[in-house]
Amino acid sequence: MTAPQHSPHAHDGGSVGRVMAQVMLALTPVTLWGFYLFGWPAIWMWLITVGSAMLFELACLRLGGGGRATLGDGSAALAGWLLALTLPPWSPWWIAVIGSFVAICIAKHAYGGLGQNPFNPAMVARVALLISFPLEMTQWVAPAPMFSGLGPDPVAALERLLFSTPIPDALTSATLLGQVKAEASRGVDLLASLPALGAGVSDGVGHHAGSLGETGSWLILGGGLFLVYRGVIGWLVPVALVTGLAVPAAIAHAIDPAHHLSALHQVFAGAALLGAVFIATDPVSSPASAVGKLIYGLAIGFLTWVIRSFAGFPEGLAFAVLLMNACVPIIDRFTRPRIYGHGATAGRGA
Amino acid sequence: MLIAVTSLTLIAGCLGLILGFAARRFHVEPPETVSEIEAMLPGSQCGQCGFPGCGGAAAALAEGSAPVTLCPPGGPALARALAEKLGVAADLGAMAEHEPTIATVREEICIGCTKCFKECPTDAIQGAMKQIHSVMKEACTGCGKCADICPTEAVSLVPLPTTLGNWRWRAPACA
Amino acid sequence: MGFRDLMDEVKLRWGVHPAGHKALTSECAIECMPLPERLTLPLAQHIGAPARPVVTPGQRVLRGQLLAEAVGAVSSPVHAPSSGRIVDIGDYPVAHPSGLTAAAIVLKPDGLDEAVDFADCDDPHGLEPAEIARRVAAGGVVGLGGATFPAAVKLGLGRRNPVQTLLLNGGECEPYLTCDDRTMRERPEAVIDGARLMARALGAEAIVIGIERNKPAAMVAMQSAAAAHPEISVRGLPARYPMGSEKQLVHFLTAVEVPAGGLSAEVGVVVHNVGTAAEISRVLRTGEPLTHRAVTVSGAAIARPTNLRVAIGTAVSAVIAHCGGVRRDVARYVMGGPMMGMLLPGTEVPVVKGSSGVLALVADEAGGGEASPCIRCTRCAGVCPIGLLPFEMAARIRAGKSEAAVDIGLKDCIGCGSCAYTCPAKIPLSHYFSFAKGSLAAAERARLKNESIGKLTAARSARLEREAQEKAEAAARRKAEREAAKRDAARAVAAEAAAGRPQDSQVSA
Amino acid sequence: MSTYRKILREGLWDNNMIASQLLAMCPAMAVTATATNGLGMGLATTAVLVASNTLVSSIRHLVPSAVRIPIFIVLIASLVTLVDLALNAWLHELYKVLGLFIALIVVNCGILGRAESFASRSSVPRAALDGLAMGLGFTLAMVAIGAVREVIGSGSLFAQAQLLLGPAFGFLELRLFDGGALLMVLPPGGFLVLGGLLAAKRALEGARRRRGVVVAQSA
Amino acid sequence: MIGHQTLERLRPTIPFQASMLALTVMLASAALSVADRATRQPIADAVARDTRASLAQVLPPDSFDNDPAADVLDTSDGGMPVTVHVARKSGVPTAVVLATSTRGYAGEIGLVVGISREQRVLGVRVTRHSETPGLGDKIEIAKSDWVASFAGRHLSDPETAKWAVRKDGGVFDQFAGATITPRAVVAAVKRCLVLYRSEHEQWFSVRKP
Repeated sequence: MTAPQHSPHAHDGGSVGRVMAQVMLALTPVTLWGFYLFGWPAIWMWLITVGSAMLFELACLRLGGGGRATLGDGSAALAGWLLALTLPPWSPWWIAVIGSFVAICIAKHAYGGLGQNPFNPAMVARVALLISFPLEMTQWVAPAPMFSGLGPDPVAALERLLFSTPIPDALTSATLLGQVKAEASRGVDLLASLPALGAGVSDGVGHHAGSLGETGSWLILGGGLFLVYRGVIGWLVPVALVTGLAVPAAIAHAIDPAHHLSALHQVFAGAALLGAVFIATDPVSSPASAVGKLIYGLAIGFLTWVIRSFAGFPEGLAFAVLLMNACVPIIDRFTRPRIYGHGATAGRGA
Repeated sequence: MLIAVTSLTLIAGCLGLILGFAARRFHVEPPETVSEIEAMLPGSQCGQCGFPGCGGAAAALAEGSAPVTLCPPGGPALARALAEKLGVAADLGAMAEHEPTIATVREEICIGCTKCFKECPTDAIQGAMKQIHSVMKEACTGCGKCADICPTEAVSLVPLPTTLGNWRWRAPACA
Repeated sequence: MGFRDLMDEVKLRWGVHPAGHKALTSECAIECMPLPERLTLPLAQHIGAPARPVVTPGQRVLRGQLLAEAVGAVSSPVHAPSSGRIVDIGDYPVAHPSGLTAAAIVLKPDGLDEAVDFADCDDPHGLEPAEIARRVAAGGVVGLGGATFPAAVKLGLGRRNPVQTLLLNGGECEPYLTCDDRTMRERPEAVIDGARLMARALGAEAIVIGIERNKPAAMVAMQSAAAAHPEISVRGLPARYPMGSEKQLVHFLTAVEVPAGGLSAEVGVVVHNVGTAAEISRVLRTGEPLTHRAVTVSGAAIARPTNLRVAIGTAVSAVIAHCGGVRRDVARYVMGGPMMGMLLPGTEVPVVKGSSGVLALVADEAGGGEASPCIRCTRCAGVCPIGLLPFEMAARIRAGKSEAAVDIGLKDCIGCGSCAYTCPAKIPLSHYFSFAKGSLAAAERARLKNESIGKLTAARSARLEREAQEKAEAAARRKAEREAAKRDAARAVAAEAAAGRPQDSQVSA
Repeated sequence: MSTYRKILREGLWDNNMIASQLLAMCPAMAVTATATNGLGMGLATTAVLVASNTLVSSIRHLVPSAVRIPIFIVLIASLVTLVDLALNAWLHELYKVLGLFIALIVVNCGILGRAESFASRSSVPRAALDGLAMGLGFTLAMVAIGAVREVIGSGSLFAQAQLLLGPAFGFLELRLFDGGALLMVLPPGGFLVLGGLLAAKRALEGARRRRGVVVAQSA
Repeated sequence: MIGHQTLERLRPTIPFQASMLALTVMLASAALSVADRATRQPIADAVARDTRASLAQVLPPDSFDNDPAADVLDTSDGGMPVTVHVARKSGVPTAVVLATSTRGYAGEIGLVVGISREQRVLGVRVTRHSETPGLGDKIEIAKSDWVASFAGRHLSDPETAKWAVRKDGGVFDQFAGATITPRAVVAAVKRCLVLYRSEHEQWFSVRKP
């Protein structure tokens, strides 16, 4: 006789694949916007990243005995997709492939595969790339929208990716955060430098340099609302993260506007929103309880602000996420939900 | 140079005195674990572990030469307790393979010789001379001494029967 | 969704909204099912010690006759649902996922349905509380919601703890099931009457009847039946699973939590099912014991889903056959509701006192499927009515650390299955918990056995010692006797010698 | 197996200071950005280890247990300082590369560990051999980690070998490609490679065990 | 030597323990003292050889006949200590080498800057740094000949405003991806030239044997 099935004899019909598919659906608008904004090299880069992520997943599953086929649930494709969105849009092919390797083979499968990774794979990959290849990872390109003729055609774009052709000076640009950091290190304060840079960043439309998926702020927010509505993610982490970033930024800006960006710039520039909606909400590497999520989100936001403001790197989200990933077990330990019938409010005294 | 050497030597001498006193003051005898372990074992001296009695098993456990899963009557619960006591990891995988067994007497063969119940370490077999013997389920450890000594092979070990009372869910298929 | 539902949604942070499937049977009045060919009456249809048979095979019994008596404090008797002959007393398959058999009395009805004389009672409200409990116990009433705890034992709780409130559970939050709904709609007076009798037995001043708001007709019926009794209030419950779980119901209706490991009576509340209340009313007024119960027969595979009043002991196959049989491939037969009910090993098992439903589910309804790794989405933690972290407990159990799962609340788990229902990775969380609870119980049994073996061994060595000592003493005694005898003999010889016969003595020397 | 062979085997493989005991992580992470540095550090440590083991073993009957640890530490610290001074005076070029790390040898728990757990209970030749084996095992692991980090991190192998081993060994230096993943020469790279090393050792031992099982079964 | 049995008896006594520790420390410190004496001179020689070698990199070999490594005076520039080595030929100062340091991207960068009497840069070398490998470490002559671009420069060549990296409107290259390191080096060299212009009279007036 086969083992008897345990109750419940009903299921709400959800599946991991469906969760992943909904996240992908939410990512689609901002990704398409990125494709439009940065043209064919960005499309090729995205394809290479996602494709290599899936290949590495397949390889790791095979290596691990191939018993559990988590390839079909889309988790690897999603990790690759998220990684692609945080890369400079015209990154060469090997950046994409090494990034996928780190994300899937090291950050995910070395820890035991889906659900076992303490750190967000896309962020591990991004940080590993940033530290390893600082040059390539800070090669930003000015928006060269599709059909505008500014960017290369599909074939030229592929060649560019495969042969790592340097980006022509005319097309290079800097992100707002990078520029601010550079100017500050020269001693030029924000009051002098910002007016020339800040335009177009804080409106959230995203017509400025940045990684593939971080610029279209409103589209990210729209995707986030969709996910919250569908119950795929909670609202707590994104809101806490933005709060944790915006509040210290606003205070610092009020005290010293010459050296601290405003809250609006902090939130809309860089990867803050992308991270708040799609990265920090990764269930595997975030805390379980509501209080834990609140602490987690606030701390990521605050650490992001600290790193952006006082550390050597212009953008700190990835580091902040990894730091807090490391804290998740301890957060979980101290924020367990109260069990019914235990503790002070149980019994007659309630 | 002389000053450096002398002062260092003096400091070292003082520290040596302090350490010497401390070593004497805080001296701790190594804990006596064997008797404590023996107290945890069933004490039926059934010999299923391969040691001469529970005392031998306790000594082997204390010096780490025997696995904590050595005692079939104690089962996984005892193995876990022993592992905790000895501060080692309990590999209960081997334990699970050992199905609990119980002695049964085939009444048509039993000649009522009383050898088995004289041998039984837990007095689990009841009966008297020239009478059919029966086994008390609650007391039988499945040690098999009775089966070994039975002249007619009327006593044998069978797996403990599953009833609604002791049936339990198996582990789900691994996901 | 009304305003109060909306408020409840915000207030309650647990539970799931499984598809109800109640429309299949909610408009089907409870119809009486004819007697089957055979009735199989297990001796353990309740929590506690199995009943002891008082009849013998071949004996003819009448409807309502006691077949097996209660044994001990927590137990319940079994009565004959109809007149007929006892065919056998032995082991038969019962409704249990293991597929194991259990002791049962098999009765072949003779179709005459002759009854014993029942001691009916016109004014049960005039009875002493203890007498009410006694008659409920004698009637073999157990919790009909599925828990099957002997009802009288629960009525006796009022003697140990002051009970202020009797909660009547009309939640019926399990999908498919509508027998409580129908009972409330068809026999509201019986429910109210039974509730008042129970309150009297308990010494409770207030009766609160909680009904999920997806049963408006039952609500109306109960409200009108309760109108004459100011101590009874009928309250709407949000339709959410597991609202009908005792702890959740108590907390929602009284804002008091039942302490962990404790009984609700400790906080002055006792909970009974509405079906139990209706049966208690009947048992007390007519004197007839519990021999029939309302069962919802449903599921997409059932040709004609309905509610039936079934003689206890009727085979599930007979029940399904009465409902037109199955019309689609059945993935699982389930007794009870789909969330907590038992998978049936086959349909040749009897309906028992706790069987609130018989479901024949097709694959689409039953869920299941290959489990994939946990992604820590924490939905299970979100729906857990107890506030546990099911994913973490399951992870610990999977790693072979059931004790570590106890540290984070395994023993508080009520097994409602909400976590497994909602898990997108389809991890059999409830199964993990049952497995762990089972192995912990087995370990506990082993520990107890180990202890008793220690005692037995000590007793044996004491006995052996004693025997050895006795033997030694006996030997010593014998030796002493022998020596004494020898001495006596020597003395006799000496005396003889002294008495003169020197020549003899010289010879012998 | 003779005890001497066993000591060698323990030090080089079975009980390798880095790959089995996970001791001496500080130098293992800090110095192994290049294979040359790993080799230099490994050799310096080996020298100290042999000397300290020999010394500790030869005075083992004189040392009361209450003060043994301070005595061992004093001995080790003195030896390290001697090595430090000697390198500075007579191998100055190498000292410029390794100087910062020589002092670290004092706190290399592996050395105190061997003194405490082996040398203080063994005869002088056995202790000296143990020091040599442990030191060489350590050197091997350091060179392995350094080589991997160097190749991936800076595209070279045994860069500046002539500083350590003299101009005759300049041929060791390889340039494979330009650039490289910086992460690997930074501390995280050390951990990654260490993880890889541990995994590789386990995999190798597992494979050997399986092979052994197969052999035993077929025998 | 004392016998084995005596040793066994003595070992657990506290005075013996204390004196063993003291004896060890005494022997060790004595050994170290001796070693220190023995190596002091070789170490000093080696250090001087190092200094000479680094000075030689920024001084034309025929421009001096003294030992600039020994012809030293210490000064400071805006808080940064500067060591001045004077090169002389037949007693006449021909050039100086300023050994100083500046704050780079990741810690101190040590520099030697040779300056001729014409206030031109003779050469610049980085003596120590901890800049990011692959990016900031191009200031090493072994990695890039970037520092050679200072040779022959003068405070007015380029003009003061152009003493900066290209990104800041100057004439010196920055490295792709790293601006802070070259910026710091350029500024430090410029500071050395300014310091030389204002102070060299005073340095040369100090007569050294």
